[in-house]
Amino acid sequence: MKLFNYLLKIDRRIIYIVVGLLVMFPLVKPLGLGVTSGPRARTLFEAIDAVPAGKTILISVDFDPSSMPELYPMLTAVMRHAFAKNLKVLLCGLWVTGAGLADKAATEIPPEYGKKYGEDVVFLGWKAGVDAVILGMGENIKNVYPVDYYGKPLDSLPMMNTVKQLRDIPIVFAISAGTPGYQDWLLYAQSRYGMRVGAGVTAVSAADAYPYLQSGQMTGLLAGMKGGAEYEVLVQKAGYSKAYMPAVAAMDSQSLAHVVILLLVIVGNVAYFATRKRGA
Amino acid sequence: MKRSIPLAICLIMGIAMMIQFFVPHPASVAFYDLTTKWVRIVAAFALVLGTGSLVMYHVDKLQRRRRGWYYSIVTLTAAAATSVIGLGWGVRPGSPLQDIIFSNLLVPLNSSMFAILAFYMASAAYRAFRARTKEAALLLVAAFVVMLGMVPIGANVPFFWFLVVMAGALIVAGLVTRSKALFIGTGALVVGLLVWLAFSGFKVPRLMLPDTAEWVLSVPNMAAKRAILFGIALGGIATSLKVILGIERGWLGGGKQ
Amino acid sequence: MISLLILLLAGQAALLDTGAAPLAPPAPPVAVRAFDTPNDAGKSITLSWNAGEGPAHEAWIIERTAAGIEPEVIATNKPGETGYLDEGVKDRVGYTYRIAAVAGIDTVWSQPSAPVTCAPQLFNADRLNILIAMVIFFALIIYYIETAKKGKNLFVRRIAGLDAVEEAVGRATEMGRPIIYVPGLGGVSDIATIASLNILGEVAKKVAQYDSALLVPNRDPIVYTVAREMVRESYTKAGRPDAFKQDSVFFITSEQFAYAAAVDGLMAREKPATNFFLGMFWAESLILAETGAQTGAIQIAGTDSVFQLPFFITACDYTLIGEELYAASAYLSREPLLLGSLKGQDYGKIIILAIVAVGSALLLLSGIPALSILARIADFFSVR
Amino acid sequence: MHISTSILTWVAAILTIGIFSFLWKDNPFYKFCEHLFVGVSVGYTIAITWYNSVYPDLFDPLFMAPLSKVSLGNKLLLVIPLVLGLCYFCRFIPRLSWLIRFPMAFVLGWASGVVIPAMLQTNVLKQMQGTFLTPGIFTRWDVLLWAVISFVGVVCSVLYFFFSREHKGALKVASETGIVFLMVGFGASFGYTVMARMSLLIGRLQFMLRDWLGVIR
Repeated sequence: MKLFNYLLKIDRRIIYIVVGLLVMFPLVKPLGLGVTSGPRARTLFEAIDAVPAGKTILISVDFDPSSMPELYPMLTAVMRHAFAKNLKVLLCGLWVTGAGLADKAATEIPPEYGKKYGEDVVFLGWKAGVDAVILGMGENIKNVYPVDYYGKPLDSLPMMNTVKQLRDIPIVFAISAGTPGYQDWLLYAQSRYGMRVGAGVTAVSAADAYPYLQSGQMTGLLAGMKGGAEYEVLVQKAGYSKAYMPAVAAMDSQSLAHVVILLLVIVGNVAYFATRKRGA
Repeated sequence: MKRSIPLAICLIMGIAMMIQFFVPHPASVAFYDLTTKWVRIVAAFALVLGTGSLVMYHVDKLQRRRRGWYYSIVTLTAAAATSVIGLGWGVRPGSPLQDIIFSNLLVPLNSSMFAILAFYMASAAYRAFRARTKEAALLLVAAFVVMLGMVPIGANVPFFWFLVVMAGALIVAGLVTRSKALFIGTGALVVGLLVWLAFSGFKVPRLMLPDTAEWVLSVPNMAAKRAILFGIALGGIATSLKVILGIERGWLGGGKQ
Repeated sequence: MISLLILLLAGQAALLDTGAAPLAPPAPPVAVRAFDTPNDAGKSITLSWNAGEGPAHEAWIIERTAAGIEPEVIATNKPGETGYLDEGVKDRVGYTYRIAAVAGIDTVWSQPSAPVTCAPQLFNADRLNILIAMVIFFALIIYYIETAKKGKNLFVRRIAGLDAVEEAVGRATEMGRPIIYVPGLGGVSDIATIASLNILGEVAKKVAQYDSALLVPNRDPIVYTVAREMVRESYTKAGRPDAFKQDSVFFITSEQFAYAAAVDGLMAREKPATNFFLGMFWAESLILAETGAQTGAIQIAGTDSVFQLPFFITACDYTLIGEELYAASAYLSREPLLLGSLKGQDYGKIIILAIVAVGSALLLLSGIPALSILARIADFFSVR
Repeated sequence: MHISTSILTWVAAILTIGIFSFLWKDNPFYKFCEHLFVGVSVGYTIAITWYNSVYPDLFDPLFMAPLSKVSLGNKLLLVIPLVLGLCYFCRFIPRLSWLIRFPMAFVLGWASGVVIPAMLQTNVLKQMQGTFLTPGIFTRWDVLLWAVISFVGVVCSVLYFFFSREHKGALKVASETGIVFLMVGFGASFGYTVMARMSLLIGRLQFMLRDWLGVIR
């Protein structure tokens, strides 16, 4: 029983070091565990894959840089999928702190597929007022965004002639780290303009999205970094992209981290129950 | 007078916004837009409250030279510098506020604050998360299923083997503690596994961990979250109604004037 | 003229080749209906029509006329779309519409629709269900608060957690070690903080009776002042106003993680017998619960933050889950406001469950063809 | 292994190390970073609030815009939120501190009035509609089973939070079933929260190893 007492008295810093090393190791030397895609990611993938070429999909960037590790890979994976299928991508955002991220994606991803700004991708930028923005876009996008994020009038962008209002857009993929986020697109865009709403969320709020999936309001869900990795794998398997997949690269560490937490709980409990019977 | 007018404002605004929800008339829509803009403006001024008390707290700490007063200098200068840079050179991405301060100061600090929580999680997992009660044990098992089911390592692990490991842990715990309840629980689990094995023709059942995790999320978790949603909604509505009708006056603050 | 001839010949030639039926003109649309779009802010008319029997057509043309204005084609629809929302109209002006089915060069017009004027509505009938729900629930809350105010005895069951509270305070007295009560990191306006302060009052009363030590570290200055008054009042109620120590309730800092670290230090130094974590908590709940568990203290937590409950449940001996915290404070304080809204919410839940049960039964019955009308019940709960 | 040469990446890396040093021991470097964080986030909020709401919604239309763009009537209307907003400043003047009740009353009244229908709409009616058992559940045995289990789960979990009657007899069985569902629900949230914290840690380590030290791709 001395072992159990020792186990319980281990200094927390040793645990920190063990966890730190175990999480860092696979980043340097990947274990290659591979990622399998779940049903929720496939539903979203099939919904976007079914959009006919030439049509436009809307991506709403509603998160800030501190949720980048979980949500940014989703943005790049969906954009690569859309461009590989010759879909046009319209970007907007309900978080002011997300504007920089959408701008970064709108400049880095299109060149990979030879797509030009204004013809294949447009970033509308951020506007205050959540419901007013969505409802406004439902009636006429130009009323809400007379100019795009870079100050160019929408009339000068050829792509915007094919997209006047939300009814012209089959699906919106809302990537949200909280509120405002996918719930606002469900509340205002889906019920009123019949748009299909897919969502990408941080892992913390994933469990709370299931009531909306069950009621049929939502078309697919990507949860946390794992959701991003699932979509990256789907896009790569379909031959749409050969780009580096940051989320997949992190999955080995994620696996190891979860196993570590599991073992820590089990060992901790066994040691606790052992000493509790004898000791206190 | 100092109480009745604010209570009257609160009552009028509350009732007006509730009625507005049901009236699609353009006048009502205009009222909604106008008040929304006003609230956004007034709420922006509320920032004065938060910032004001923070600044006063640190200035007071500085004047009294209380322990760690020099850190207050850091906070005050950082707040002043950032707001001056932000107000001076604008907030459009590409401005110094966004490119330098936000991306290289705020983001690393903010995400590092959350990242160290992963370490606290690990040490709490080892030293605090105990299956003291059967509810806590059930919670931990459900957490294990979800955690393993969500990552590649659990992708091709049959749920059957997971339960076998759980049964093993229960047996060890049972032997160590000799608690009757644990023996009954373990016995039931082992019998259940044998029946399941028999049913699937003595081959390991094909149900994989990720599918089990998906089931845990979309059936029991969904039902529980929906029940909690009802509770939160009814609680929120009751509180808001009490605020509007002036029954709940906590926000008026102390003092009887 | 020649071009027309060639066209005709080409048309005939095409026919001969494919042997298709002669290109008869398409059938005009039927049942053309135009009505003021309901439940809106006016300035919009909804059109709907059905395709007539007969050969296929390539498109619909929608034409609008009004008294004294030239007829004007406002839209062309693809064959599948037999409806249109016309939002380019003014209120209180009579409009009539005609729809045409177009195939090649033939355009066959429908009968003009009856004249229709549009106007904003004063009540959105789609939201009637929300209005009914609101009225029911308001009635419940106000009724129970009024009955509670009249002093009528409203029964609230004793929350199991309260026995744990009593037992924990008793344990601290036997062991002669202090109790640390953390009223959460929320502000005065948070319901969980108000509930926590009510329970603090009760705990302080017991502490005063048993004359054991109580420490209340605070993160919010306003909560700190209210907590101090709460504890002083409890000591006087317990008949020992002199035993109240001024510095047992104190303010530490308003920064989240600094507060958590300071309370950890307090726990390590004071080695309390019992820790209470009741109120609003965020990510620092982990740090508090873990250090507390290390010191071997009995820990009782209570919060309505769904994200922190899992950690408290596994790290503490007893946890008041969400609304149990409110029920405990209502039970202890017997305060009419809390009792009234708690009872109102309770019966609100019963109504929700009753409707869900009855509704499900009826909807299942609607599976029988004869009763299929019952299926419309579900629409009553849809939301627009 | 090509270490980054940009000063800004180095600053970000040093601040990350500063925050992580709290794991070892609370130390001045950590205290500096934490206080810097509080200061920078306050300054950032001030700048963002000015450019995204105070200036475009109040300052520009009221003071800057010519009468041609914003009519006198609208300008007078804007004076009301301005006055209400300024009342917040009285918080720090002891004699006038009761004035902050006016803007609070306005915002609290508006928010309470808006939240009640919205909550009923999204959290009550929509979720009730999702809970109904419809004939559609008879398509397959597992769809039927899960639908019934979900239905029982919602009913029992709600009954767990029923306080007007002692939990005896049928109510006791219902609340004990309810707690099982609640615990599984909390377990799911626990699992996802662990995943989220780990993802953020991995994100930080990827920054340190890739952008700063250049050890990985």
